Amino acid sequence: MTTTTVPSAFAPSARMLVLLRNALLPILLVAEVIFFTVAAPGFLSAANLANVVINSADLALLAAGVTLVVLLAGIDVSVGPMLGVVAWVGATLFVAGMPPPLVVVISVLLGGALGAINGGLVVGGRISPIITTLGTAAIFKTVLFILWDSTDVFAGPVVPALGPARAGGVPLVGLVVLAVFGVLAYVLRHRVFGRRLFAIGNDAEGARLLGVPVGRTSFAAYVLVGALVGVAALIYVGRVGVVQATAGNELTLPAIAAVVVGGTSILGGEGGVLRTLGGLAFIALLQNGVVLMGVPPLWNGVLVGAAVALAVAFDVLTRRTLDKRIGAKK
Amino acid sequence: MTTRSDVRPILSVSGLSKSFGATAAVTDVGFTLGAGERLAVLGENGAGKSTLIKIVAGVYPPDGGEMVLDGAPHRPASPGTALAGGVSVVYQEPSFFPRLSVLENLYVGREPRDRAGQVDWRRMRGRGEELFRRLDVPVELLTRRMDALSLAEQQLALIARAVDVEAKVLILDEPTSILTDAEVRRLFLIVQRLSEAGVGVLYITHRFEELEHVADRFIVLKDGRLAGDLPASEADHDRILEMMSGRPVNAAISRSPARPGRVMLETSGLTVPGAVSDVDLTVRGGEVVGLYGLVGAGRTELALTVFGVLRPSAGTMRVDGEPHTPRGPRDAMARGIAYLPEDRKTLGIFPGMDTLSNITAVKLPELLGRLGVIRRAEERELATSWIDRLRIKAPSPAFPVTGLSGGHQQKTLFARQLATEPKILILDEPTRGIDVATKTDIQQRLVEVARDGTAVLVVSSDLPELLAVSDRVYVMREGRMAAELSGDDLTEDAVLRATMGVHR
Amino acid sequence: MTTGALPRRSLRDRVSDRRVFLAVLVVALGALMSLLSPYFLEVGNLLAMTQYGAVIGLLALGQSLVILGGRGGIDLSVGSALSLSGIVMGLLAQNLGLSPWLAALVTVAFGALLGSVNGFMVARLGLPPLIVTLSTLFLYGALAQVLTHGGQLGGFGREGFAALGQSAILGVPAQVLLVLAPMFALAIWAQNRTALGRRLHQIGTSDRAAALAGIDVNKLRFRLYCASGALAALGAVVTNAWLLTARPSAGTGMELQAITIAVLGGIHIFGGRGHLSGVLLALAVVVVLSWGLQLAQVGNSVQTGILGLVLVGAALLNNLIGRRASG
Amino acid sequence: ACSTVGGPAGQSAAPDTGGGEGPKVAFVSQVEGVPYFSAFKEGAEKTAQSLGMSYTQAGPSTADATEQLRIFNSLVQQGYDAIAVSPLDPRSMNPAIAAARRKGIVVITSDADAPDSERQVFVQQASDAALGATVMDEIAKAMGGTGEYGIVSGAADTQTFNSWVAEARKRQESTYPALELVGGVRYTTDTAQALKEAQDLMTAYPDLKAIIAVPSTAVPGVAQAVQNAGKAGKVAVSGFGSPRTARTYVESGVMTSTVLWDVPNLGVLTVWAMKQLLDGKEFAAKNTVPGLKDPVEYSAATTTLVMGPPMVFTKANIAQYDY
Ligand SMILES: Nc1ncnc2c1ncn2[C@@H]1O[C@H](COP(=O)(O)OP(=O)(O)OP(=O)(O)O)[C@@H](O)[C@H]1O
Ligand SMILES: Nc1ncnc2c1ncn2[C@@H]1O[C@H](COP(=O)(O)OP(=O)(O)OP(=O)(O)O)[C@@H](O)[C@H]1O
Ligand SMILES: [Mg+2]
Ligand SMILES: [Mg+2]
Repeated sequence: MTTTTVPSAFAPSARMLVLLRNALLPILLVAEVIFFTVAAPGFLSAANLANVVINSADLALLAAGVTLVVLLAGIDVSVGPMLGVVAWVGATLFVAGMPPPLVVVISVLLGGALGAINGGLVVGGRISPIITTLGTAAIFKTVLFILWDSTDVFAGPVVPALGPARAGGVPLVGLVVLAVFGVLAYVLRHRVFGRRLFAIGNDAEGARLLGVPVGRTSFAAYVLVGALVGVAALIYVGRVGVVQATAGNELTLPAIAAVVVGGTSILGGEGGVLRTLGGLAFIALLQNGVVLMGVPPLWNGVLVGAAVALAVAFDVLTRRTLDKRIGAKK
Repeated sequence: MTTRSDVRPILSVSGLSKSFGATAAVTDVGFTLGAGERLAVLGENGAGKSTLIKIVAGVYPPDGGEMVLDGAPHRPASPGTALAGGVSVVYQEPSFFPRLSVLENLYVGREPRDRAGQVDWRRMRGRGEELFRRLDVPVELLTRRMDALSLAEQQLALIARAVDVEAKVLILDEPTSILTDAEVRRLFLIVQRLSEAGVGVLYITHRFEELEHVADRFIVLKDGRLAGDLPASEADHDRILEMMSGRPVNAAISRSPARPGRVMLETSGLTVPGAVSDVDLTVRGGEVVGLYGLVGAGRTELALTVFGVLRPSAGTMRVDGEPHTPRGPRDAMARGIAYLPEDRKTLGIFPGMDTLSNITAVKLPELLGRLGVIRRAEERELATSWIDRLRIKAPSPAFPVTGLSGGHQQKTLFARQLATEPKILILDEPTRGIDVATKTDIQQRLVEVARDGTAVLVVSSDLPELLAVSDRVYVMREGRMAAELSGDDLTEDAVLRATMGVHR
Repeated sequence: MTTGALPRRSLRDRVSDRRVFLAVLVVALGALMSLLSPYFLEVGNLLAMTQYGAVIGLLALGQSLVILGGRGGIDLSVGSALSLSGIVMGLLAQNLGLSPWLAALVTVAFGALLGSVNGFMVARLGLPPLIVTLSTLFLYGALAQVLTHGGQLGGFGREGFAALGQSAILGVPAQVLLVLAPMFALAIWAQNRTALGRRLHQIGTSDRAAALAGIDVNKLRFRLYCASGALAALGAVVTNAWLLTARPSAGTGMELQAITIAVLGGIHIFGGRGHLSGVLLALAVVVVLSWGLQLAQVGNSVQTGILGLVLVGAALLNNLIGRRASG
Repeated sequence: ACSTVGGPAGQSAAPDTGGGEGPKVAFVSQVEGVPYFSAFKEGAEKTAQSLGMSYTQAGPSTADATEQLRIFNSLVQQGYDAIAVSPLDPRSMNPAIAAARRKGIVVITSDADAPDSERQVFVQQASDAALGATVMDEIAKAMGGTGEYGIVSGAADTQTFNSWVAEARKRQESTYPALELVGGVRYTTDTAQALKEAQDLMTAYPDLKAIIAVPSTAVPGVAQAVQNAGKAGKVAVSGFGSPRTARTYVESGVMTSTVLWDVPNLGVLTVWAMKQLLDGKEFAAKNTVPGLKDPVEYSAATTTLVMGPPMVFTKANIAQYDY
């Protein structure tokens, strides 16, 4: 069998192009950092970067979870309200004097259980992920409202690693986030569970034909999202110090934004958590830099919206051009 | 060739039945497949072949019946358990993972692992390369994304995946419908080797000429029931045809001599980067022109360029004498060109929609009243007439197209193009998956359409078909026009020589 | 027009049709609500209730069109587009002193323009709709704030414009009778009877096949986003006539409500499947539910959760019925 | 647990249109459930009971003007005799208020006003000017009269917050010229965002000496940011938080003070005002209200009842207030 490829005399090797394709997001990030270093005083200080890390740590874990289900060609728009519920329970137990390790365990279990509700409805009830999680998001909001009962819960960090604490200027939550992303990246690439997520996200029916346990794997992914939300909830408590009626609601859209800006395909089966981390860093640094630049507050949204659109346009369009040259005709 | 009478049965089924609502797809079917035996499954479109093998593969639970696999009862709860039990399948509608690499596609669900349970990428890669080398498929393909492959390449990858599984039973559902001779022959070799190793092979095909190469025995299905079970040596085409349709069928088409008219389509120096270089071609009204070549020769791209999907980088096209520079399919259609794509799953059908609107999709502008309102009675009439004419097996025009068998989906698309009464008709693998009797019908219709003045260009990997319908044949090789054959020069041998680049 | 010899739809098909289910749900909820509150069934009240569906209904309609168009189509920017269009109308009516009627016309065109930005990026550049409309969600929302410095605008109470949002004709609120109902009627008619509707489904189920069938896929998809923007702007016009104020946060959060109504109505999230009449029924479900609960003095936050339960429960029941009926 | 279903048990479940036990009155808050409005409800409910009326309170789940209008209309529909409302958006409430008045319902505003509407009276907690000035005084005192300060406000289109901010800035310009507002007014929608804005303000302006947190959602966020940054005592925080929201931070010294009014008393006054109007009584220039210590002034020109000056809650007294 013969394939026709017409080699161009001065084309860079396909390997280089592939490399470049994957380096686009890092390049954008570097450009962003350079820009703000010049334009915004105080941006590149250790203290500021640590702040950014601390303020985005809970979001990062949510985004990691959302990545898993987006890889499955699913979605979870309930992560924000879910975080609120777990945060309330965690904070309340902690304030009531429960030993911190136990609070951590219970939060993770509770998150996992809430995730299992989503997973059960999606897998067992065969409801599409978007309907399921739109519905449970609304339910979680109400649950938190009822639990909260007009009383804010004030609580400090449950354990230092889940609060704003730093060791030698390095925020401890940053390490937690890195560890979680590292493990997830490893799982996605090197464990069968991870490979199954990709296969299902590409074609669930096809995966089923090849003996991939589609239901079980999908269910596990939603549970895992919940467990990550459980950890994120405690980070939220440690950071914000108070749980109110709408805690966490604001985090859903940014979490999804981080995933898509990172370049994980919303169609499923393509992307990964490290890309999400890049996307998150891009957005978080952008929001921070814009404030430090002294942009009038109301203009923030304009700049952030425009920058995200431009960045994605650049990323997608360049990648597409490169793909063509690599020979991935479509 | 192995003999069969003495071998132990590896798969035996009896009394299998399966209905979809009111449609009885498979009724009371039984047969036995011996270890190392190659069994062909024949039947008209919609006879229940795919349904039968899907029951064996665990996709559908049977409504009734028994299966025994290698001495043990076979009641697969899912395709996964069937696969684990040793049933490996290449389905008729290719199912793969578009955004994964070919290598990953090969090992989904059975990734090689190291002792720590990690996916062993190096071993995977090694095994993939070895597999492709063994099957004579270019190893470079392994790193490409699956959706970047041509349909035929995808099919090869899927076959590779199926044969790599250590299976007891290998099932191939029309694997050759878009492969050309060379690939087909390689596939036969693989099948033969596996059968020698004791694997039972179930092989579905509409190409009778393949029978002697791939089958020791064949069964025939008619309307879901078993209509015959014979050794391959007794394969007599007329008799098989009669078993399939229950009536005598004329397998040959009648072809009056062509009276070529004006040049309707002309390309000169046409070049599409990476696919087509410097191609000259003419098609006249009233003639059928065939286009042959190996997979990847650039035939599809040439057709897509004429149809306005691909943009040429050099060269010119003329339609009916006027320059033709389409900016998209709409322009091409406005010039009276119709194109039937080869990949019906992604380029052809509208999967969520009914058979009716799938048939009238292109014709729609002519069925509109004021304000763009569809004249529904007229539309239904049109669709029904085509359903009748091509004998599309659909319970009603409103039946979802994805509920039709593969061959009938293909007929639906065929109807879509014919309904437009084009001046230039380009068909890419038109009879893909269509049963013999209907195929003859369609071929006959093609010739008639041409004799009525239409310029017909047929891209087909089915050489006998191409020779049967074509007045002239072009052969493409690596993007270039390798030969133009007509009259007495148009022989199977000449076409194959041009294809391989062998000169007399 | 004759219907030809199409066999009647089987009972199974009818029962598993989302619309039949939703219609039953509306009636059942109505009965339940009239038990919860004696005020629910008063005729004037029933008709007046529909006014709360007008604005969100317009957004849900636009949303449904975009989702039906396929290829991951979604419009997260509808809420922000509503806010921004409302503000622009305020600037025209208050600062420029334009007639509110004229301002409304300009505003709808402006909304189409906002939609065309999405449409351009999605259809021409091929960027993912989710991310495109997420950026414009931020962008339009923020622009609305910038244009007013956070304040509010008025100037709509002139030339009888308020009647559009505040009067009733035969007991039916004008915004429903004159805006929502015609829009849905037009859309449902177009979906079922015209080539446009057919093409919408074709690009939604397979845009590559649609392109080969001669449909200008990009243009059509571009127009869907424009339509969504224009409908959002129409929502702003209604809001302004109704509340007489344009607030930069008027549409905040409405995108999720619009999506909820669309999917509850049976619009398949991957495109090409679903009926706009189902969306109308879903809108009725939401309006009946929230107004009934309001009259029963169930708190707003609790209503949110009940709506969530209905969304999930409806999908679950619908699946169950469908599965039972088909096997 | 639902705070919006008010009234004696059994009455709201099956409301009788015949009206057996005295008039039904209601209050529509800006959002439901927040401690602030819960405190309001506490005073209002008590008073309604003592005056022989049934009381209901409801509000939207987020500060959404359309939702508020819907709630208001549903109360009208249910035949309430008097309704008080704290409009999120005055203008959009006007027509609804007019319609309610036409039905013979007593309608007043409380907590926030709709000045151009047909409401019969506005019950004001304290004047915006007094509130703005008080919080500015608190901040200036903590800063020692000079330096940079920031403002973290709520949603950009909330009228009340904007006028407090405007009044505070007016006070600063006239009385504390050595103070400088940096970073503009930061608009936020929730606690977490307020936290981030405050943190970024401190990074962008390292010499920042104080932050005013305007809405009660921003109060814990800003305080937490200062605490996280380890700048308690270096960056002063004050704002308009209810004592319960601010208490942790006031007691730990992160916040110098919080400024508000006696919220339960506002509820008392509101219900009393509705009762007066239902009884067809006029307001005097100075009114003695049962349950309130000080007499309440009435301005006939603006048809406004003003409860009194704002209250400042500090470490010394904050523990006494539970709302
Ligand atoms: N999922 C389904 N739903 C409804 N009907 C179906 C379904 N699958 C198959 N059928 C029907 O069952 C019958 C047998 O179909 P099947 O696909 O087995 O035919 P086939 O022999 O493989 O035909 P072909 O040669 O065209 O591939 C057809 O009438 C078809 O319409
Ligand atoms: N713009 C396009 N739109 C749709 N399909 C395309 C487009 N460009 C290329 N293709 C696909 O590319 C493939 C080209 O296949 P290939 O390179 O094998 O050409 P070919 O010589 O026609 O092969 P074959 O011999 O199988 O017909 C086809 O499967 C076709 O579907
Ligand atoms: Mg078949
Ligand atoms: Mg081809």
